[in-house]
Amino acid sequence: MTYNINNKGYYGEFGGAYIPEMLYPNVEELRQNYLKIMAEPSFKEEFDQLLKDYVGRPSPLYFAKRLSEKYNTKIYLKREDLNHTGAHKINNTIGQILMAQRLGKKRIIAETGAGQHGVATATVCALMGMECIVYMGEIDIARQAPNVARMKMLGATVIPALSGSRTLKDATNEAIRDWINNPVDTHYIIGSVVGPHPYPDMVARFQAVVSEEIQWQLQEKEGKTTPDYVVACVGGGSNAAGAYYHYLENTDVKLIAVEAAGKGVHTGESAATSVLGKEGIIHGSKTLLMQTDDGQITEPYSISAGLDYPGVGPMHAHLYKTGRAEFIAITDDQAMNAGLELSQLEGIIPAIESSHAFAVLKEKKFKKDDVVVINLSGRGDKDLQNYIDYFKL
Amino acid sequence: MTYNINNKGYYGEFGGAYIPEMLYPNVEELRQNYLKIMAEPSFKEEFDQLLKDYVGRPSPLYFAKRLSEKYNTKIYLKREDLNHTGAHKINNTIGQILMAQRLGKKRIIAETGAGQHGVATATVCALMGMECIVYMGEIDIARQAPNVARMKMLGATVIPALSGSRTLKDATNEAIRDWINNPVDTHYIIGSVVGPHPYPDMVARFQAVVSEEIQWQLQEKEGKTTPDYVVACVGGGSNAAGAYYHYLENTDVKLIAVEAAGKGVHTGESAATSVLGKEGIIHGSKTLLMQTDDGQITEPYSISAGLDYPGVGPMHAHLYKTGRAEFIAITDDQAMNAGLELSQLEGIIPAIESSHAFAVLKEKKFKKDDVVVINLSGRGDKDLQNYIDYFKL
Amino acid sequence: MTIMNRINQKLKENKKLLSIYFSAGYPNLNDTVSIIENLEKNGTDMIEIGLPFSDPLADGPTIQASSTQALKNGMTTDVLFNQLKDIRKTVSIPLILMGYFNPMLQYGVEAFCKKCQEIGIDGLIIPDLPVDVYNDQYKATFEKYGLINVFLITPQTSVERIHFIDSISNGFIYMVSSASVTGSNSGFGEEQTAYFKRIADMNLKNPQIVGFGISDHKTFTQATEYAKGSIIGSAFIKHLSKNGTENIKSFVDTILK
Amino acid sequence: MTIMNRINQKLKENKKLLSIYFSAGYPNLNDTVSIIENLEKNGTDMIEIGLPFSDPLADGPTIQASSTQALKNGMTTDVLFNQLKDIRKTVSIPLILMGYFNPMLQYGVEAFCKKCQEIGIDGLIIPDLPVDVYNDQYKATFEKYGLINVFLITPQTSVERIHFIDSISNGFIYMVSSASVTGSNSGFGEEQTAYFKRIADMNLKNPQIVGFGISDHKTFTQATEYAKGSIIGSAFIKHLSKNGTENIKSFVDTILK
Ligand SMILES: Cc1ncc(COP(=O)(O)O)c(C=O)c1O
Ligand SMILES: Cc1ncc(COP(=O)(O)O)c(C=O)c1O
Repeated sequence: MTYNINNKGYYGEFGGAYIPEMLYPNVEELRQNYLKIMAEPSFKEEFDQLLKDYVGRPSPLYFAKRLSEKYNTKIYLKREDLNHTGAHKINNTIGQILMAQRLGKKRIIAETGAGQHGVATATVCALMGMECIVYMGEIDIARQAPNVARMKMLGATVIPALSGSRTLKDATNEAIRDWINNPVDTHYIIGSVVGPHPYPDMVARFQAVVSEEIQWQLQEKEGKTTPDYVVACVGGGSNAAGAYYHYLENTDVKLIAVEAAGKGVHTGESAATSVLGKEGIIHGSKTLLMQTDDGQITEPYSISAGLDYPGVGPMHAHLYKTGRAEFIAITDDQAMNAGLELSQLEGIIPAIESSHAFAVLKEKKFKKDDVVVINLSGRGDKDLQNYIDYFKL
Repeated sequence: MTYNINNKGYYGEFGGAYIPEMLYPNVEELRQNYLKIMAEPSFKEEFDQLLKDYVGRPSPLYFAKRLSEKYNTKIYLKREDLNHTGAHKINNTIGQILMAQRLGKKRIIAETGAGQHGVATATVCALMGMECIVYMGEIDIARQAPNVARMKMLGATVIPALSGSRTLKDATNEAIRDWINNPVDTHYIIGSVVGPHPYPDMVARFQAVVSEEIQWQLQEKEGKTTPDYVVACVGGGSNAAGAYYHYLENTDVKLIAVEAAGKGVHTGESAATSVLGKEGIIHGSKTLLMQTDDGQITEPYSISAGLDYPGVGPMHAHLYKTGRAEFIAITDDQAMNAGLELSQLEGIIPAIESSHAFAVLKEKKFKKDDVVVINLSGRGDKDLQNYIDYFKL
Repeated sequence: MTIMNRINQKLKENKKLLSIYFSAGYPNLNDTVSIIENLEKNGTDMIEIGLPFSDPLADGPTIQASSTQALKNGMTTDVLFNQLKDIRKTVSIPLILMGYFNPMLQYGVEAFCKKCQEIGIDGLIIPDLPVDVYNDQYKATFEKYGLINVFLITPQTSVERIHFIDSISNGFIYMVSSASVTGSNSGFGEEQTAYFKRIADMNLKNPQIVGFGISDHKTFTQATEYAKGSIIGSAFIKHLSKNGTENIKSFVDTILK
Repeated sequence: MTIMNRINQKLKENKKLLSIYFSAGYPNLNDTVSIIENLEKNGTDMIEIGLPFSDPLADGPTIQASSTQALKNGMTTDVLFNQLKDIRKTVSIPLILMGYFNPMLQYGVEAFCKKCQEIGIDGLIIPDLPVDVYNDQYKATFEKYGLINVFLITPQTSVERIHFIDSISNGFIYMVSSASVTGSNSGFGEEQTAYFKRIADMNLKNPQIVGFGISDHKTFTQATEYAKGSIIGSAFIKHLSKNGTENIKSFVDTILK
């Protein structure tokens, strides 16, 4: 059993490239080149240099003393919140912009939910002097206003997605439409481990720097490279993929994937794909997704824009199906409270997405000596208004 | 000639501790202990560990390629914007909270202008489980709303300063009043190199990690530890003090201090202390300050809350008086445009404070081979609304 | 494939073919059959019946909106099959179902194909079912139920790939006029004409029918100069949204003149 | 210091002293002289005339507000000196100027002291001029112009430091009742009484006058049980803000009863 992608672009039965022919040349060009380009020394060098000097990597692995005391276990936080632009998303956009340059592309498009990926994309486009169009659901534009402002400051054009649930799913549809209309000069920077092959694998590889660092950082701190648990929230699944990556095949390391249960898994207002989803095709990939019996994709709900997605990357569908990862669903309320707790115990305000991962601490009992790494995928600056409103601060 | 503090607590003729007797025990306790405590191995270890794992240091020294091309010189950005909480301020608050713990204090107070120091203080108080009260001018509360929200999330109490110009100066007055009222269990975490001795020196030493890193980072990149120029904005002066610190006595390194000219140095709406100020006493320190002929402190103005201060730290007064540093005044408009330029050329949205430092690139011609280090003291998330309004984005 | 279905027969006719697409269940849930009948009666050669999908990412705003409305009206796979169950009593031109893969997958691909055969559907167009997946996994099933699967080519499709697609096609090739989602162009320029000619000159075994951007007599004529026929989608949906199911004749007439 | 000024003479009187503080220029710019005259006439023993400052960081809200108003009214160092130029024609009790150091520094410390002497000011209280700076840099100047500089002690001041302050003082010691900005307490508890007693028991060479938190007869009596006198500030400013310069008598009367 492997938990990595096979040479046909599948994780077990999930993955593939279910794309219209109009996208075939673009996706095929990428598929044929991405591994080759990533292996080029000049690519690696530029990527590593930018991660270090521009993004600020390595991100610390921080032992959360007060949180550990409270939950009577050893909790380490992987501080992706400290990356430039404030989330793990930039690891991927740095990689993809370099990829796009090497493929000779001139124009960049992206979808965004929480806006973090949009900001990360607008950022690398500014850095490289490339045109940038970001699609964002109308609802998300309203609830993640600071990130919309940031994209504009960075010179990007933000186009509202007005169809469907007007959230991430629909922004993705619009981005794909744009790509279909601009098949030659445009690269589509997908923001998570979703979409047609090779995107899930490519994005996972760019995010894999997270678990690569965890290995040596844990070695320094605990004298071993492996934790007992790696916990991460899952929207599309990129921060989780990055945190799991080097541990995928080592089943001593338990993986916990945290999904958004919204107002409750079975309230009809949820985004808990593993519980509610069935196998299907979304955004070019065969995976688990929330859908009607009739195969219509349903509109998800989560307080967190970045988790408000009816699908999950094919890697995660496979991790779920095989039982390699344990999936836990966390409601809005649980997440918000976990976010407040982290703020007040450790002085770190997490993105609401990341707060979902922290809520696991109340749901699952860890042993005193367990080393639990929680991926703190992003900072909460973009979510302040939501927190304030929620807690009436 | 030395540019460091002497053993009486003065930089040349500036500094000292012009404090009411009520503050004497507190300030004296600090004066007698700060160097001793900072030299303790356990203090250094904890400080360094937190800077690394919690703050995310070292902050990168990033070669800004596109900016360098545009201005035809070699520009490096010291990325204090990547620190936890988004500015250099946390270097100091980490140091001071450890100091406060060792002095047995239980309650923390602070003043804040831009809110960055307030957030940095609220953060370390959450981290250490200490009560936190932050004084902030009513005007600043309005123009730096995101930071107010962050302080609340972190469990701090934010008290508006309603007197005077209702900005940083007045918040500082209120904090000092609080300290006078709570002389035993309270430590006052001042946010810049201002206030009575030993604060300016203590804060400068905590911020000195900035220039310490620049030295070895430049060695790696340029094969020498010294730049030709170090450029930093000056409100109270702490980020500049940190960036200059290890270069103070090396006059081969030219220091540039950038002040806020507001609507123009001589418009009456400015905070350009070096041009407009005279020697006097503010917040316990003899330094340059903007005042009437009668010795009343005047109300400063800058679009940037963090530079909107009528004084300057005594180190900077001395650097000005001796000509060691060149002082340049930058207007609101120049700063805002420099902030937009950095955003769109390098994908980095700076704090409006930091934008002032970048505006120097248009004001001063550097040579092609000059190595110019600009201290990017903070990120612009807190200023998005101001940028958006200003540029009508 | 040995069985010659209605599509193959139609393609043999010595004329340029007019094929029309519409979203089933639009403007009203039960308009499907009458639209089909009307189209045939007024000279349409072939019909693509759109099975609406919540996330039609290869479609432009017009078709997307009609899909959304159709779903709101209550359209589902079952409803559509039910509406069409007696269609062959009244309609004899080729009928093609066009839809995204997920609803078919949920229905079960085999069950879906079987049902199509029962009803008398001749072919399928599934934009997001890639050629290789079809070839590896579903070809046998489609053939078992006598269904032609129609593949797309675009101006960006390589010569090798066109030959490959031609080799596995057994009806016609859906030639996308320009790489763009449906409904976003009007009128063809030199570039597109050159493309139509280039493909014509390849002498493929399957005839080509041009789709995307055909909206009137002029574009129909341009497109069919080199190709066997063309497909109109958005323009017809727009007509429906203005005129309802009345006056389909006048729409077809203006195309054919 | 050899010259015995009005403060020293007053301190010799065999009574508990009532000293009153107000901000010059408040409530109206030109109230200064009449307030002083009224205070003396009604039994005040000593007056602290506040020189308003923009940033009075050792003062509570009441005095702060009066300072701000006084500045708005146009009060400056020059204006005050001018108002006071003939004060010794009508007033004979000790007058102390109380203010922050910066305005004095701008005026020039020597010029300031000289002017005080000319007018007949007896002493200065400068909360933010620290003892050692005074001692090192300004003592000679103050003495040259016959001015007594009054230092503060608080409950937190160490025994050694109290002795040091006593040694360099030559009038009285301003004993801050509790470590707090002016006007924030009312009524003294055990802790403060113990502190008053502790200081009294030190038998310092300079008498002590208690300030901060004296607002009425009760606190005046409590404070002067062990001390030579006490200073009222905020309570008197509040009285002024309510009653203007009328009825100063009734205020003083309620304190002394
Ligand atoms: C901070 C943060 N965490 C997590 C996510 C979810 O994405 P993914 O599951 O790809 O990590 C997002 C998406 O925007 C995000 O901003
Ligand atoms: C980002 C940033 N830079 C600079 C300053 C000015 O302070 P200082 O002069 O002490 O560095 C502030 C103050 O809030 C700030 O937030």
